[in-house]
Amino acid sequence: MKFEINTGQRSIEANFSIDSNELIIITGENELRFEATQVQPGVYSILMNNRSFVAGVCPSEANRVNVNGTPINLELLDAVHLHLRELGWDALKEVKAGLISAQIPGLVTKIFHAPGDEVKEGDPLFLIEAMKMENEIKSPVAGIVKKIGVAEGQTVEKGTNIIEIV
Amino acid sequence: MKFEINTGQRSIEANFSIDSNELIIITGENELRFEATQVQPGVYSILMNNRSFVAGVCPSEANRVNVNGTPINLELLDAVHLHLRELGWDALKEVKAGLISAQIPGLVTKIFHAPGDEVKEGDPLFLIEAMKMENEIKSPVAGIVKKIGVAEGQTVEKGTNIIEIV
Amino acid sequence: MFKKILIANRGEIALRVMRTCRELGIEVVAVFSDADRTAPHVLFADEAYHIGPAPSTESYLNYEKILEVARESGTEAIHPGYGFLSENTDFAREVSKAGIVFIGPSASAIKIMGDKTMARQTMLKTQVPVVPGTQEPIADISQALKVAKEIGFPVLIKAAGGGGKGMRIVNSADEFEDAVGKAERESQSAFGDGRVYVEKYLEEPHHIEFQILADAHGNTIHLNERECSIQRRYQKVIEESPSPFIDEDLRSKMGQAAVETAESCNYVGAGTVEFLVDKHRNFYFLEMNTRLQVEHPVTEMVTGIDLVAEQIRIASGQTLSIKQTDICTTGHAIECRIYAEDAAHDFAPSTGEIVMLQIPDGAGTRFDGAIRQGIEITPYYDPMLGKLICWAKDRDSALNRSERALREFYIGGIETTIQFCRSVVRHPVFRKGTYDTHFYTNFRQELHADLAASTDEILLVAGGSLYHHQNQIKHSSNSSTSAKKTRSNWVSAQLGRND
Amino acid sequence: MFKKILIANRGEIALRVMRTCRELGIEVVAVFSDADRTAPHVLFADEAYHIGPAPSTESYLNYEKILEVARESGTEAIHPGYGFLSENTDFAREVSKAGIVFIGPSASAIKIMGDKTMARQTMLKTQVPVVPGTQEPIADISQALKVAKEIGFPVLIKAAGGGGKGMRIVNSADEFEDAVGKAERESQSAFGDGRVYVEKYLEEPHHIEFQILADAHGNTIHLNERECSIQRRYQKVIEESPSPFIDEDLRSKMGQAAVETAESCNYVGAGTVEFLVDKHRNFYFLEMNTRLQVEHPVTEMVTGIDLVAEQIRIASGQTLSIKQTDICTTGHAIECRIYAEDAAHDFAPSTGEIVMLQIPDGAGTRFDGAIRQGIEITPYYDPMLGKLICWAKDRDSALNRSERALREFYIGGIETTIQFCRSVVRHPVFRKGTYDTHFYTNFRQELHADLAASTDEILLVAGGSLYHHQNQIKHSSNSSTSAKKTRSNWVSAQLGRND
Repeated sequence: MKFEINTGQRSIEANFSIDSNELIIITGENELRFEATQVQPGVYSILMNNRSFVAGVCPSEANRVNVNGTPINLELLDAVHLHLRELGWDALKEVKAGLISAQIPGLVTKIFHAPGDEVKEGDPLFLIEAMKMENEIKSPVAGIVKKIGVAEGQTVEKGTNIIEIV
Repeated sequence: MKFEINTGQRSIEANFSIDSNELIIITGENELRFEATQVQPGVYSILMNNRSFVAGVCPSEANRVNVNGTPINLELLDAVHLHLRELGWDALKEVKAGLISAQIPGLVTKIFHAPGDEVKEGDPLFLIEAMKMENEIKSPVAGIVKKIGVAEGQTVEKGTNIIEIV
Repeated sequence: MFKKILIANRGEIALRVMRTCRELGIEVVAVFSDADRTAPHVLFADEAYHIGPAPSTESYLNYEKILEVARESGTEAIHPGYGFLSENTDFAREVSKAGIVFIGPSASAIKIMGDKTMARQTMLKTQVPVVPGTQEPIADISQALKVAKEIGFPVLIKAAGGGGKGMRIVNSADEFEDAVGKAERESQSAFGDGRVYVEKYLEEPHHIEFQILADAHGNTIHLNERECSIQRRYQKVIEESPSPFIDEDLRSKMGQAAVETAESCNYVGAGTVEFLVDKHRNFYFLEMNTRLQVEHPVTEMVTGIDLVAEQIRIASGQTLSIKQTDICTTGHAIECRIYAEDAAHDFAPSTGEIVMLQIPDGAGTRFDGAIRQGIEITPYYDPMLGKLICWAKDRDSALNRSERALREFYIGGIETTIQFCRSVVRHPVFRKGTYDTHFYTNFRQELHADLAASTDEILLVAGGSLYHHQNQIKHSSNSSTSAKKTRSNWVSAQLGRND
Repeated sequence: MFKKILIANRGEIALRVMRTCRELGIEVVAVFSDADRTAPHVLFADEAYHIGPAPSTESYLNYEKILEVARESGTEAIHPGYGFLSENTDFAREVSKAGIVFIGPSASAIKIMGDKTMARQTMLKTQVPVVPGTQEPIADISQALKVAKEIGFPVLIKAAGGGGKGMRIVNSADEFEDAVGKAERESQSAFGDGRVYVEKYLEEPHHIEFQILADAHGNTIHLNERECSIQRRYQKVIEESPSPFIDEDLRSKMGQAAVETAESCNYVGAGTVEFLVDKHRNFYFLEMNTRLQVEHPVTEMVTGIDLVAEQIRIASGQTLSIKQTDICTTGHAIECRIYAEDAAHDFAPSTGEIVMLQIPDGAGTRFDGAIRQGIEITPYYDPMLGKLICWAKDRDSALNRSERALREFYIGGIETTIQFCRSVVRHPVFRKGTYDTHFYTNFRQELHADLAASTDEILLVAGGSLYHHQNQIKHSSNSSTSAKKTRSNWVSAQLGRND
């Protein structure tokens, strides 16, 4: 099956096929034999043409893989997605927009906007305090604040929706 | 509930009762508050009157507990067992007799006896090779060999019955 | 010597202190919050006492409760570690009142050095240089300009409110008035306090600190320097000893100044005197930390001296067993701080379960940490997981060893600064040893680009792993086989193959 | 310098060698059997190749296959570690024939020192003393008695078949004939070979070995001794350097003998010359090991020299960078071997999953191992899990550090020798440093009693834990809650409590 591996900055096309316990990856003129064995749930020992890697799939973010310690954000786009994109749909943009939730559990100490405010990409949205540090969360998109989900001073769990921007 | 903790060499009597998340252990004139929290399956952090221990329950041997690294073989005898013992039944002897199985996986290189042989306690029964070493298994009881479960040269799993002595 | 010590702390420093106690034959008492019932320091200790809920204000900062535990357990001395109560004068005083030894300096020394103004005033009475500048906020612009001219341009204008905001470098007299005005307005809007100070601007400054030891019998020595110029968000990331910038002559002068600083407040115990050193090798007193420092292990590695053991000996009233002339250093040590942070996302804290852990080891490789596979990293406390300290016979070998150990370090399930430290350690300027406190600001983009750099090979491994993972999960949820079962099948398939 | 090295080994020594390679900027190639697909050495390596089924005869000893991998991967040199192929002359020869560098001595040096008789004959041509005795089995009893009288009583009668069986100490001439007869009969029934030798009996012998390094340019040096007298079943358990028994004068004499031994077979590389030393401080050549020794880290810790790096430099043709006069040792190092064995049951091998792992760390604490939480210890290979090496400024501190680290070491799920090592380290005779090779035999009962000793407190903890475990399991199987779920509930209950 044809896939595109896309990090936002760069992309590479490859064809994946399964041959018993190996994955055959064809990219350009190279054919690679990829074999994964689970070490711990979500952590794999990879041998790709006998090169050894440890790859960890991030439990909280589906599209983040840590290879030999380096975190890589990527989209694995199959033929259907690639076709959709040709029709103008952008998977990477899609995931960025909409709801902004707490990426970490903590205390929301400050919210900079009220519903109806216009925000630019990169504008500070709110402050969340965790592990003795204050973290400023910036807007990933430009738009209008539609809804604020929490009040200042509220403790939130990871994933709690804070602000919706449309 | 009344219990006897018995290692074969020594024993101690104690009364166990549950008080919310603690176990109250009364032994002689002492009352101890015992609290266990699981660290990994079968491994507990113990606080007993605020003294800290790590206790591991052996996955393969039900009556072996490792406390701060020291392995302790023990019987935990409840009131029923204690009463049975007064009537002449010996729980510790009971578990020793009968079937002798492989304590480790390996290769059975030599069996010293045939069915019908008389063996004394401490007589060598068979050799099992594992991790480059030969291990001589001695008889825990005196008796007559009733049955041999494997042949010389056979590879066995842990727990495979090798010899039955009656 | 004490028989029992309570460690009023958690995490790596609690373990660090306990290790030395046990080597000295001293029993250790741990305290823990709700979040730390099975934390490494609890499992390690001889005794452990619950002191309250997870937030530190209700547990590790609750000193009445900690004193209660100290009394109940028959503790003879309390080691505060760093952070939490370690520089709290009330705590130090209350501990002493309770007839328990506080392992640290006197409450008065903590107080003097804990207050920046008081510390500066104390230092002005000594021979130790402080950064030249106005000691009071600017009231009169012409008076301020006069001071600026005395100091010599460039000068720095600093907000009374602190932090980096409102800070301004002024290169000549004619820019001065305008710059002060701007700084005042910025400071007013940021802190609601428009007052500003004038201070000498230090070019290419280094953050260099000296470890000192002082006993109660009037003996004070220093154990050479630590170079701590690799910082981000005013927080140290990598430290080393010796400093690649300091020569023997400067070392000796600064060491003498550090000793004089400690003597100026009748310091007893282990402490750290921090200096700024400019590119002309002028040095200025910055502050004194009246406790054990996070980065103390680099000094231990090059001197062979156990600083916690020395703290305990001093606290028990013993005379220093070493003289200044006994201090001799061997080789080079580098410390990398490993935080539970996502370097790629502005160092946001990362929480969750450590699903896999491989801590580097081997010759000259020390990890002072408090983590374990299966443990949950909670948002309640400092995100530092531990410190990797690599020692080798010279700086190049120590760099190579650090890079090897960082490559070997695997923490699965959460994000950490392991790779960020690797990017620093292999950066040509760091390797050359010609960096200053501007290093992170200057090379920020390069460092993050290096961190994000991925070859086609790495991308394919990432893509293949994701594909494999998703298909395995799909497969496993379809057939409702557990993860464990899936693994066994997979391994069996492996075992069966025959090349 | 090499760009890529293959390590023809597994376990801790494979990791140990890889660490140094990576610090030297050399890529590492691992080989693995079916049982080791996810073993630490595979995860650590840059490349990894499957070489066969689990039994070592079909994988780690299959040198044709390993050579094939070396060629395929473009390896420039092969490090054999210890055990497996490290002392196999055919392998050393085949590697060289393939144009690959064998990191070790020449095949001829391996051959000479690998054959006890050849080694002894070689040594008789030098000034190095060997244990006096007959070189051929006893043919004529009167001739043998003559030799025995020359040697001086007590003498030892040893079976040609080897091992401990048939061995006899003879204290005087009139016991001699009778003893030889008995030994012959015992040896005949044990090995089917009745031939016996006569040898000097060494009183209170010490097993002392010297580390040597020799380059291809005629330079040979020694790196002082390791004391290896703590053994059981002829296997070393604890080693230390320096030896508490050896003085400077003897060290220098034995070091010279070790260098002469290496030179006698034109040795190139790292090697170890083993000696027996009796209570009168007479020393005798025992054998030479032509490879890296398990216990090499104690030498590294006191000398600061990376022996694997030296091996690689020598193999690449470089001249030794250090002279004999450069060798200077600091402090004291003790190594404890951690085996997957049940000390309480005659050191039977223990297999299974490591369900929990806490490896000791901190200043002067090194663990050379190859284990991980969740890994399965299989019955296929050597049961050594790794080696704990503790260094400190003197022997007492190193003993305290070892005891602390062993207490901190937790391996759950299998039995290990951690506690046995603790019993040795705190035994008064070991602490005093007055032990010899009879230590284990002499104090066996005391050591095992110490190991089995349990206070009422420990018994109650064990009983309470068993009760808690059984009730938790009962509860969990009744309500069909998973272990994970049970834990969460339990922890929640904990978190909720408020003292």
